[in-house]
Amino acid sequence: MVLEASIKSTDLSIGYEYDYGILWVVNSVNIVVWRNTTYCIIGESGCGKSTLGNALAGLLPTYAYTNGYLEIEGRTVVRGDETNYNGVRGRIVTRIPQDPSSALNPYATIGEQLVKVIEHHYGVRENALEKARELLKLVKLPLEVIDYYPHELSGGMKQRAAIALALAPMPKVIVADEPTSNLDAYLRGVVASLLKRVQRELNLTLVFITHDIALTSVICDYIAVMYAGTIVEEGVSSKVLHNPLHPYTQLLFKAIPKLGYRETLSTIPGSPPSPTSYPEGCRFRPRCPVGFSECYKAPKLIEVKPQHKVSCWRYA
Amino acid sequence: MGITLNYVVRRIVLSIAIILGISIITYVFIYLAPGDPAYVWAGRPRGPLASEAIARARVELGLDQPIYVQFFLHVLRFFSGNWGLSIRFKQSVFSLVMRNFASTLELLLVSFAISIPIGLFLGIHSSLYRGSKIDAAINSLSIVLSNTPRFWIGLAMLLAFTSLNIPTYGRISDNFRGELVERVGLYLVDSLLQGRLDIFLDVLIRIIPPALALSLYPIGAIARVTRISLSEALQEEFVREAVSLGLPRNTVVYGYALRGLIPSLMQAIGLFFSYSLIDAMAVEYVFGREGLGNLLVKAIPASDFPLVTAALIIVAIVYVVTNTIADIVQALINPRVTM
Amino acid sequence: MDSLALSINAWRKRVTFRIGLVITIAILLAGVAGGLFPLIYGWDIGFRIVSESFQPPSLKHLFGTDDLGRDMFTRVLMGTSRALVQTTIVIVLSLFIGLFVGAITAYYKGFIEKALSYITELFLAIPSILLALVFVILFGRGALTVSLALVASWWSWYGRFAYLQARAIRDLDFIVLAKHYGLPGVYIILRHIVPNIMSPIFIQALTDAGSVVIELATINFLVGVGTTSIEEPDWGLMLGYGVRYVFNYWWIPLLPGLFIVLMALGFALIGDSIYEEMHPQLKRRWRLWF
Amino acid sequence: MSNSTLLQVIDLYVNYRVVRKFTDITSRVRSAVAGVNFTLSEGETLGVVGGSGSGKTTLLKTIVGVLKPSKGEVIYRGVNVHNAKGELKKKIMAEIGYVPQEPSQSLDPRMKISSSVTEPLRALGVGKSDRYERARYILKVVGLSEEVLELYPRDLSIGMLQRVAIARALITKPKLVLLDEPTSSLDISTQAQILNFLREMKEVFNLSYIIVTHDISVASYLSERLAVMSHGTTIEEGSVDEVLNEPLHPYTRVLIEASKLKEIEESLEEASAGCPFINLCTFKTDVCFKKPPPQIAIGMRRVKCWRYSSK
Repeated sequence: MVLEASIKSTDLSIGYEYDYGILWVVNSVNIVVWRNTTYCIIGESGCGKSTLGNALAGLLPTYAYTNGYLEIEGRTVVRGDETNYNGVRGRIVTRIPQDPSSALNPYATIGEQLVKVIEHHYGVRENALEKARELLKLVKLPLEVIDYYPHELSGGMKQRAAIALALAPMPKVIVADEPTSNLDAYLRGVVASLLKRVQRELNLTLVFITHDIALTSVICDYIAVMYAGTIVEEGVSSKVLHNPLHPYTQLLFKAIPKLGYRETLSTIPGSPPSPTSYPEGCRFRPRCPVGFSECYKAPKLIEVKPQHKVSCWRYA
Repeated sequence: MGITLNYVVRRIVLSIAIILGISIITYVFIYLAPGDPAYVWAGRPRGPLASEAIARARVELGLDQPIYVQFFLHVLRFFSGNWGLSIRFKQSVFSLVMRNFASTLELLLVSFAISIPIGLFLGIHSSLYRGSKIDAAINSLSIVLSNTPRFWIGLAMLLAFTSLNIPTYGRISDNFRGELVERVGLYLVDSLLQGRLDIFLDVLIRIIPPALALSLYPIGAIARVTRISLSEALQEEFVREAVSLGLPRNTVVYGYALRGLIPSLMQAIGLFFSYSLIDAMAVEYVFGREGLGNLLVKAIPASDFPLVTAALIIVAIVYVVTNTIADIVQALINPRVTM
Repeated sequence: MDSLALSINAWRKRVTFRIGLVITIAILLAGVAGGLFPLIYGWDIGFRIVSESFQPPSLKHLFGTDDLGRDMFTRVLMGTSRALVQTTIVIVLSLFIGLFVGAITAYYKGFIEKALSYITELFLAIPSILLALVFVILFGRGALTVSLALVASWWSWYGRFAYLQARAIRDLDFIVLAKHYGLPGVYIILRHIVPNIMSPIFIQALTDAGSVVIELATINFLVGVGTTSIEEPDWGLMLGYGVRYVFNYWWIPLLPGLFIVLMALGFALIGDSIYEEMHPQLKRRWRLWF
Repeated sequence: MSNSTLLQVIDLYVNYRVVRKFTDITSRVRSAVAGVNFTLSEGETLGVVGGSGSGKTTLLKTIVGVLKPSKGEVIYRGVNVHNAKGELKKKIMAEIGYVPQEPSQSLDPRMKISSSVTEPLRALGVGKSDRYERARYILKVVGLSEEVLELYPRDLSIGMLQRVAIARALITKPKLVLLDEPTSSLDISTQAQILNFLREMKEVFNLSYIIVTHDISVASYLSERLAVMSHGTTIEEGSVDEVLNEPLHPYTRVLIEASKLKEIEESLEEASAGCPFINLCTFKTDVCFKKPPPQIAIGMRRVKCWRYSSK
């Protein structure tokens, strides 16, 4: 099977206007996401993963600045400081929101919202309702939900409804931005399995953004680890999860409490830097236990093992 | 299972309670007012039979009763539309006030028919282009508009239109006054009902300048409220979601963001409407139109307290009614209403 | 401290703030001048006949003279200091009452909340002009009476605003916890609720100063109860009195109105610029994601 | 002494009224907490696991006395928390600390950290200098420098805010601290710091915790006993090892499976008149569809499931 690129970025940087110029929160990201795979971006809050997700979904506000290239399904959406998502947003890429209770229109029933989207993209009035029912069936929601307002649904049901809505325009790429935070382990697993099944059934490309590392092993084919606006490690999920190379990834995995594990957790000293004061060179240097003099220069993301890239001088 | 009073019922009960509260204040007002109402009622009698006539009037008015009975009678009369006789005009206060109120209402309705679309248009576009020069211009304009005294602008307009020989003084030309048959009380409607286009045009020309002067405040205020609340609504997550689904701009702005704002905008407009009543009275006075304003200006020097209170109670009732309607509509539209 | 930083930002970035500040300072100076006139030129300066009546505006009489031949500009300046004092009384007192009534309404859930919010609603419904008349009957005519009457009506506006603000924060954890520790209601209202709700209400009050001026002028324009005699140099009264001359001597009713506009505008521009600074979502250049 | 009972929660119900649509004439009573029972010994930690909407925050707020129960009792060292008055109440308040969910909301943004942290002492009537001395001491214990006292919440990171919130709960020398989602708003690396810190505090002050969280691994890291909560009630309770190794309830089982990163069966979410977990269960019988299951005690464990009722 030949892998085709669905998303391809070259030196993509994204920044926001603030009081003293431009604050670059995503720096020189080079990623390739293959078609019909699940690609996870993990990282702590403030590392730029949501901004990257917004760039993929075409939701960057106009006060955002861009640099580099981003291609989605063969369409160039970002070229230098120009962005053009016309015909891409909705038709090709949609997004699953973080908090479905604020992302569903509170003034319309689930059915109305689905029908509006289907009608806009496919314009078949009679079939729209039929299609909406199919979508609900796909995400395993009872059909009477079609007449419910969002506030009448439980948390898990809202998230399913939001997934149905994101599938309604029949996109090729779906960006899921932390869709499982605040759900319990069971519902988190359910939503992840649902997404995985939908991705397989509909041949979608799924970009899954999360800080929940445990979840990624369930659904991901590829994993990218972000730290302070850069991707520090990327590769096939089994390799990254079981044999992490970057010191940050290694420490991060050790800091997660595991079920039944009672030993004292190891911690990463210090706290993540803010975009206003990224350290020079390797951005993990001030917190890194194994850093050396090379680290004052910025490392590049290089393939050190097959399908496993890392940006660290120790492997250069 | 607990029984809850329906929201609509509760809102109506509350507004009746507020009107009752206002009637208490008016009672206090009339009670405190200088002069003896019985003396006035008896027609300011003089001579040997005066004290007898006053005593009779006192019984007729129930002034010989204890104070709580008097108050009860007052409330009863208040709600049955018996608001006494005007001292200055020697007519029923109720019919006098109602006739003049129709004129004020007509002016207000015309001015809001002008200001609602303009205000909404300005507010929506200001918020869509916020941070830009258009936004700054619209915002400054709405601040200037809502902070100019309406009666003063009215005065300037009166002067301007009159020097251009456009008749704007008064509500209707004297020639037509006898010819118009009053049915609804709103001359614009009455003239059309009668099929007299010439009267309609005359009334329209005379109503436009004061209505324009009056609409300055609501235009500015509606534009500002719309701008602020729409800017907030456009930040909401479900609007972003609609954008991410590829829905077109108009659907997102009007169908998603603005739809949720309708109740609160209605409430705000209701508030501006009742605030504009006092302005309407002042503008009316400037343009020499009959109405509550002119009534008030004539009634106060004559110490015509029943008339003054009645005219002002109308203002309060309009406030309560518009707010109640806006609240109820809000509850009807918004599925999220909780109690 | 916060508001100072906001004001500095507003000054740096907003032309409207600078215009508003210049206008307000000019009005304040005019008010001071108007207040000093009687001290310098004697108590009857506003009533003195200085020239022939109905003189059009000239260098000697900037705003012309009125029907009795009094200098309009002097009278307008005196009206300015009067309006400033009245506006300050109305805004400060109603802000104070409204803030605390609103905070109390929201803090004590249950009966007190219901009762106080109905009372607030009731006062919102009563036209200020009616209250002004009631107060005039109770306490006699005069500027102070009408100012207090306006307070009696105006506070309800801030009362409701403060109530809505306080209701939004009363269930936040820090207030729930303070209540749970057993701290007295007065402490919680003063230390937690009021400091957290006051800044938007302060800005609203600053913006509202213009409306107060206009409202005062409207009341005096219509019924003139805010003055003890028709001679007093009050803006509203001067305009109301001048209406009859509008066709022949336009400056008599129209020129004093300029000052009302300026004063209302000055406060509104300042308040609005600070409001804009406080709400970044209004500040950003932003055209949706299209 | 260490085995004596510290807290007893007996058949606790917390109801609230809902009006579904504004046109409804009647309101329905729903229970946020519906029949919770557990006993906590001194020095013991209970982890309560449940998703959003399971009533866990309401449970904590009721135990601490912020909310009033509709039915049932919370007994702290033989005293009913909700009936205590005067000095006794103050004593109980001082001995039960509470750390709310959002550190950014639990501190007044317009108040200096020093005033916020000493608030519980102010309520107890402690003098000003004593309060500050105690605040300095407690900040040192939680690993923050003294300068923090003069700062405002906006100057601190969210992890530091959480430490301050915990410091405030500890300032009255409590025996029991209730933690509402102590790590859900934190990053992974900060989460580990706070979890280790909570363990340390427990040893230093010989504390008991009740930790409410949606993350079963966080709960099991800190606790000796585990309660699984759903639909307002604790469906299973027992020691951590028992519950993790041998879950009795189907919901507990899927929770653990999900945390062990196995792909799990999706199911329709539908609450029936009977047991709400029918869709998860492979042992369902007729009675499961009709009546909600009772609570059944098996040794030191408790479970709500019809399957164990015959035993």
